[in-house]
Amino acid sequence: MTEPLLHLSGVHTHIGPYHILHGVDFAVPAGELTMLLGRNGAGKTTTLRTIMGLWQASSGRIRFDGSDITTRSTPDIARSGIAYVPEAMGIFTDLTVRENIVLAARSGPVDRNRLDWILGLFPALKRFWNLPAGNLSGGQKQMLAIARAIAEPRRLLLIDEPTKGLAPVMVRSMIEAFRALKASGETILLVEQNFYAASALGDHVVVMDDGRIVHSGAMSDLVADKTMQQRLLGLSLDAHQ
Amino acid sequence: MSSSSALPLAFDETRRRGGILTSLLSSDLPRSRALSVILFSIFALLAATPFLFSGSQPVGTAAKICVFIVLVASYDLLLGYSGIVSFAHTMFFGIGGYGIAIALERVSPTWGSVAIGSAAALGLSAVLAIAIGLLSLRVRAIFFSMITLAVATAAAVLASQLSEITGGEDGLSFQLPPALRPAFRVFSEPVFGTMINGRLLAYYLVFAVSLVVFLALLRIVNSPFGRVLQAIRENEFRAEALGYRVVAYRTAASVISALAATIAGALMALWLRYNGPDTTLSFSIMIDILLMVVIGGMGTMYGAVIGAALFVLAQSYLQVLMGAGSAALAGIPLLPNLIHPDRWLLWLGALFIISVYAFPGGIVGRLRQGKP
Amino acid sequence: QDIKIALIAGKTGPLEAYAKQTEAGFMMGLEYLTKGTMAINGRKINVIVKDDQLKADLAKTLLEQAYNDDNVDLAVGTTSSAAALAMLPVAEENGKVLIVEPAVADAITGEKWNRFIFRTSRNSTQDAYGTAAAVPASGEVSIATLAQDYAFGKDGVAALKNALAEIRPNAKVVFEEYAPQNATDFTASAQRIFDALKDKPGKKIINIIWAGQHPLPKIADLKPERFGIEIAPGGNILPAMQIYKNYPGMEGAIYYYHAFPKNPMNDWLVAEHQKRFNAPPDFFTAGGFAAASAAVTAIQKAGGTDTEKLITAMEGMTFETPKGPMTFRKEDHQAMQEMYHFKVKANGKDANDLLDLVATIPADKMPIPVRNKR
Amino acid sequence: MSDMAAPSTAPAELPRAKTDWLPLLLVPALGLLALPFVGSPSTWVTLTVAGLAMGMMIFLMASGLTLVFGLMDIINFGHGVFISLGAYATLLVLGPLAGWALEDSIGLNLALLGLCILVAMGVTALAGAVFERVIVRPVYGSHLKQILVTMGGLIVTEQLIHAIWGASPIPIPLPQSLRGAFVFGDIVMERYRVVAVVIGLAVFIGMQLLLNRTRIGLLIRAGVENPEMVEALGYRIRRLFVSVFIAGSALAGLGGVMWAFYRQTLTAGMGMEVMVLVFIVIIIGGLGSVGGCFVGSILVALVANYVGFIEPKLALISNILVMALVLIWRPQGLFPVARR
Amino acid sequence: MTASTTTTPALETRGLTIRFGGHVAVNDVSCRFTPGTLTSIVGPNGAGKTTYFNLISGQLRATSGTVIVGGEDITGLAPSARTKRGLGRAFQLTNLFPQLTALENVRLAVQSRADAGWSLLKVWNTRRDLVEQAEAVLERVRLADKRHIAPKALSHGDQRKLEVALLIAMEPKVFMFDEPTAGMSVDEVPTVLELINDIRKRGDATVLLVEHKMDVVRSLSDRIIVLHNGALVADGDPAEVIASPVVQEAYLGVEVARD
Ligand SMILES: Nc1ncnc2c1ncn2[C@@H]1O[C@H](COP(=O)(O)OP(=O)(O)OP(=O)(O)O)[C@@H](O)[C@H]1O
Ligand SMILES: Nc1ncnc2c1ncn2[C@@H]1O[C@H](COP(=O)(O)OP(=O)(O)OP(=O)(O)O)[C@@H](O)[C@H]1O
Ligand SMILES: [Mg+2]
Ligand SMILES: [Mg+2]
Repeated sequence: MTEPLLHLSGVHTHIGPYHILHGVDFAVPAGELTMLLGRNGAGKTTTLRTIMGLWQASSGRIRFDGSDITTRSTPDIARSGIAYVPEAMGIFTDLTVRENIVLAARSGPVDRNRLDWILGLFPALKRFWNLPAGNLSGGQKQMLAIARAIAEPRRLLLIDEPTKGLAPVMVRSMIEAFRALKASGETILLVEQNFYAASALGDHVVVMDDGRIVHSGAMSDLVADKTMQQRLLGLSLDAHQ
Repeated sequence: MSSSSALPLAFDETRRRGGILTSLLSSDLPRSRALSVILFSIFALLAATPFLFSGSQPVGTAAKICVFIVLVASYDLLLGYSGIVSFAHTMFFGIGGYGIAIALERVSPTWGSVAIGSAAALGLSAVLAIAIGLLSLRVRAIFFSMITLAVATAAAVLASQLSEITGGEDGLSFQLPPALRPAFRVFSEPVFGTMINGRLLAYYLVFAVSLVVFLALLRIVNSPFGRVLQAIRENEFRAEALGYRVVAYRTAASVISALAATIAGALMALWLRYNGPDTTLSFSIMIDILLMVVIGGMGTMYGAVIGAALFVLAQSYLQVLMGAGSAALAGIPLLPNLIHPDRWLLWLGALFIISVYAFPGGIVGRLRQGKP
Repeated sequence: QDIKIALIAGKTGPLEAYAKQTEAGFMMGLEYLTKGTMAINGRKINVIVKDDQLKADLAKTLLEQAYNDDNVDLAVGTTSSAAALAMLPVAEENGKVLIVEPAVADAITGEKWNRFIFRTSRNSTQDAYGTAAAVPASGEVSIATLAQDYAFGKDGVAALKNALAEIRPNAKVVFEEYAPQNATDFTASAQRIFDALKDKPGKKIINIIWAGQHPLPKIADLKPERFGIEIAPGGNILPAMQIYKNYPGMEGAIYYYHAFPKNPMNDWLVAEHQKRFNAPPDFFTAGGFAAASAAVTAIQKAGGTDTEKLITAMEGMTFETPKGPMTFRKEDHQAMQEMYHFKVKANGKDANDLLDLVATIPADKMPIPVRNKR
Repeated sequence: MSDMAAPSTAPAELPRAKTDWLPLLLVPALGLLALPFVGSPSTWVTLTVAGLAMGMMIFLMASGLTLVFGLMDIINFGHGVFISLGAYATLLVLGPLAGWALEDSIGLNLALLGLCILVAMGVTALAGAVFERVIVRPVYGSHLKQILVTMGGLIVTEQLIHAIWGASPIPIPLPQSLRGAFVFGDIVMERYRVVAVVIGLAVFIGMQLLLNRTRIGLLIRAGVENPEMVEALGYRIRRLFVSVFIAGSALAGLGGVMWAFYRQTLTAGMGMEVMVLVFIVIIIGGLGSVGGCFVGSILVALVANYVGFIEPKLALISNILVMALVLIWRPQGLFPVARR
Repeated sequence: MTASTTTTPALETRGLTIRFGGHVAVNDVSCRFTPGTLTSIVGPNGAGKTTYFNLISGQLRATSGTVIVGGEDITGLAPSARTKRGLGRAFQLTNLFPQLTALENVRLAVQSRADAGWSLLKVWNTRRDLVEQAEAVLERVRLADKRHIAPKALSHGDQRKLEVALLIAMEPKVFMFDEPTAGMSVDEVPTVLELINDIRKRGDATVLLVEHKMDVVRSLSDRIIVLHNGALVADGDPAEVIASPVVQEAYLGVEVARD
């Protein structure tokens, strides 16, 4: 078996005096889409931030692509091929849509075809190309955050709740986008509350609760098992769309 | 909360109404044993300075501490509680000083003039604070700061230009009402080895007024009004949406703060029997105030007490201390030069830097840390 | 018992250099006058130096301390006029002598004066008379003044006008230009002055009355000679006067310049200062020296440090200083003294060789009015 | 931004923001307005040229702060002391090469000036690096602490200047061929001011190119708003901030040299004296805008000259007046870049 | 009383329009909202829903048109004044006092409603009633155990709940919810929906709800209006509106009737 692209083992994270993550272990296999699910406050965002080095793991290991990134600095982690869409989107409100994307393309001008593809997914961005991003609507900001993460090909995408605030039609195109990205060989770790989107996309699923991993396995198993959904997520898939 | 929080906020609904001390302190107790001890010592020392120490320097220093406690606390109301960075605070301090100085020098050295001078100064301060507030509290914070800086500069220029009234660069020396003059004796014999004279009365006047104003400010920041100010500082947009008229609240805060600063200025002038641009209007005093607020702990009120006491002491005795140190180290190369009294500014500058590092949440924040 | 003297000066802050000179001059003065013993009539002199940081309130507090806590017999100070003015009432309250040096404000020996105050430094009016005396005594002279726009500048111009009326009736101030206190660009001021002066008959002079960064080169670079206009800069400390070097021939009046007075005291001061500090003594060195001389002479004459005896001794007392004898005038205790009319040298042999003496202006040629309400 | 073409299908509806010419027109408009009040055309030309040049000098001193305060949002009160430090650094050159200043050779004189500038920029860059590391770094993001800490740094550095070079003012010679003025009829133009114009323009153009042709300007603005996100995009924002701070300090040093030769006297407080003016210029220009700072400097200097000539009483507050008027017209300054 | 409340709408907008340069974000929207009803506002991203709210609650000034609350024209008023007249608003992008505790966040809302902000000489904790009301609200959104935590240390979902709590604490006449459940986990959503349902059932309050979860919209709404490119394009009974082509195509992205 080949080594997973990303591997967390026994990761603990403290924020100030609070102990948030209590030994998180899971793997993200290369080329596939892994969903990270869990209730509010379970520690999903903290996990992603710890991977990005925005919070330091107090113990445990994080391996990416064969090397240990636990103690690396955030820019180095990003340069090793990880893109991140934070929960709060991290839009630069002062900068225009274009400037936001320019910054995301670290290695020079964005490939013309890729840009057209992205703007095809999110036409609103094209429309407001020279508008300060702070003036975008909530959903448009979310689109921009995603667009930024995929402006250049990356090895791994960490995405925190991309569908919140998106109209159903946009959720659909987002799902299409992730499918396309996966097809082009990118690996995705996705945090999602929208179980419909999650079940439509995920190959693997990891469920967190209270800073620990409480389940991990194939998505299809979870989709099939209603009682497990009830136990892990507090609601069954049917009740929601 | 997390240790990074630089602004320890005192929300603790378990605090009930309690004894007289609690109500005097507006139920905003020090909440740390060390802090309580320090505050009480400062209070006790200030209350007894004339009887504890001989000579004019300790009393002078104590009076200056009292005045600066009021001045710094009033600035903390603006900065720490309302998040307004104003550089015009010394202007109000100056107005208070000039109110007293002009009334006593140009009218007559009587209590009537003290009353007229203070009333006129308070009135002028209130009007100016409202004008500045309404005109400019709507603009962005940084611009507000720059506008106040400009206004303060203009005030200093005005004080210098109107030399007929203000004494210009030279300032005004004046006489106090007879009861406050050194020659005035309450008893012919010393009490506890200290002569009860007009100077002493003047000190206790400064002390008492400072105490009252400080307690009033403490009450205000712990009132529902004070809570709104903190909310506005945190998120002005949200406060407005909750139904609080941000500009009105901010203007009110500026006015209260300006009035307190004016009182401080009046006290300063009364104590010094002198007022001039360097004493109350200069930008370096503004910087001192900032430092005292930050060292003491922003948004805590008690920080003002500690910051003012510490800084005024340092300012008064740093040179003396350095003189002693440099004499003691005579013979060693270089070192005595560095702590030569004439280099005291160097160490003051270093003190600025070090204290901001050592007490990121102010001394009060540091003391309260272990004890939630 | 020691004789205790407090020396208060603005030792830190923008005028640090001035205060250093005063202190050095004062100490050298004591040394010279006591022949190195630092004692008078067997009583040791103990000098307590205090730094008022140019702050009036601090100066006041320090003087209170000096009189009360340190029990000094008399005090000398201070650098800033504002601070000196604030000190005056303290001397009166404590009933002790204060020798003012080097503050220049007229009010010190004018309306704010009290009988405990003596001043060795020159006052603004003396400066003005000096300047006036440096103006040619005959022929028509048109003067434009350039001064800072605050009390010091305005008083300076007013004093100059009085002095001219008094001793140089042939000269008229035809234009007064006031620039902001911290102005750096003088193009506009210069243009206004040129416009005002250029069509005037006779000799045309720009008189600069300025504290701090001197506008002289800025005006000179705009070539006033195009219109036959001359510049008369005031006297200043040596480092400030070094820029004069580029404009030889300018004339003006000065309070002290090391090469001018010819007397043993000054010879010793110049030689000794050169030896110790590798530079000639300056403006305030001479002032400090003079203050020391006043104190020593007074104590000797009064036979002790009793305040009333000191005052009696000092009123009308003449004492030697590096710039010749000075006399404390009875009425207002101002030391009457010489001034010097100078011309900027063309080729000085070193950085501090700047001025040629045109004439010594004796004290009695300057009828300084008495302004105190005695 | 040459970095990226617009998407192939032109973005609909919303056109590109137009270049804003209005503030630029302000300068000639002001000049024309002043002409009738000044009266004599030759005086007017003298005042205008002198004002433009003074504006350049102010710009040189302010340009570094535009980066540090305007773009990076660090209130550096210590900027003034870098100006002083740059000025004093000329002594390092003028000491050994004093002769070059007295020589009446344009080449040698300019070489001396150039050398002074190089050395001063080096010294202040170094000082800036130390300042950033020791003083400013721990207080990124907190304006108040920045004010205090940089004030402390200012006092310490000023004292060190006193300790090293002494407290007395130090006269320095303006190189021979830069002295005096060109005279055309009744119009005079100081030579040194011409040099200032040339250097000011060069720095202005250089900065414009650097900030607009690279993504540095964008990165700084983004980094101030959300440093975490910029790092998550893979940029070492810390390193960039340090470099910008150093560049800002070096520019202050350059401004200091120019200012020193203008004043011909060095005092430790000389930088602090112009700080209020510099802050005003940056506010007028709009935070973070090099162009705004440039126009603002010229405006302030011109107004000072015209007002100083027409009604000197008002000269005292002319800067504040200009600032007030500009802010009433454009509350964000002339060309705001950062919208804080 | 009841008769008059049914005839005067709680909130009405007439020809409400705002332009940003060439872009019309809200285009001539006229609409009345009667007390006791819950109206959902749906539309694609960027349709102008949030902007519409901003115009009503005063964060933005309309280019033209009027806003009328309880018969009074409030178009010129500041946000705080509108709040005092009974408009309450929860924000789409969480907007709280990040360093004050959750309880203090809510207490400030309660205090505003009680008009107690201008008392300068009382100590805040002498108003026990305000604190107790605030605690009750926290209880209702299931945040009582986190009352001493400041929003900046709360997870995203909890912040959303606090945002809702603030609105409830203000007890306005008109409630405006802007995607209250976005980012909330599946098991938390029902709590919030229940809260909204309670408000609606009370009968005197008017609720405006922006929500992208169609099941929520369907189950709660008395009426749906649709915004598209800033204009009001459909208005009516939930089932009908959802079935309309414009919603199906532009919003849900379902392709209708190809042939
Ligand atoms: N800055 C912080 N300081 C202290 N505690 C924090 C901080 N940020 C988050 N926490 C706490 O850490 C826990 C996990 O938070 P996290 O944001 O990772 O949850 P989450 O799974 O992403 O939840 P959600 O679905 O609501 O976004 C929560 O209990 C939260 O209160
Ligand atoms: N200040 C502004 N300048 C220019 N355009 C703006 C401005 N503010 C908003 N817009 C535009 O107006 C439109 C309406 O935005 P709004 O936030 O109301 O959308 P929304 O319906 O709430 O969308 P979402 O569901 O994504 O939250 C958007 O296209 C937005 O880009
Ligand atoms: Mg999260
Ligand atoms: Mg919206």
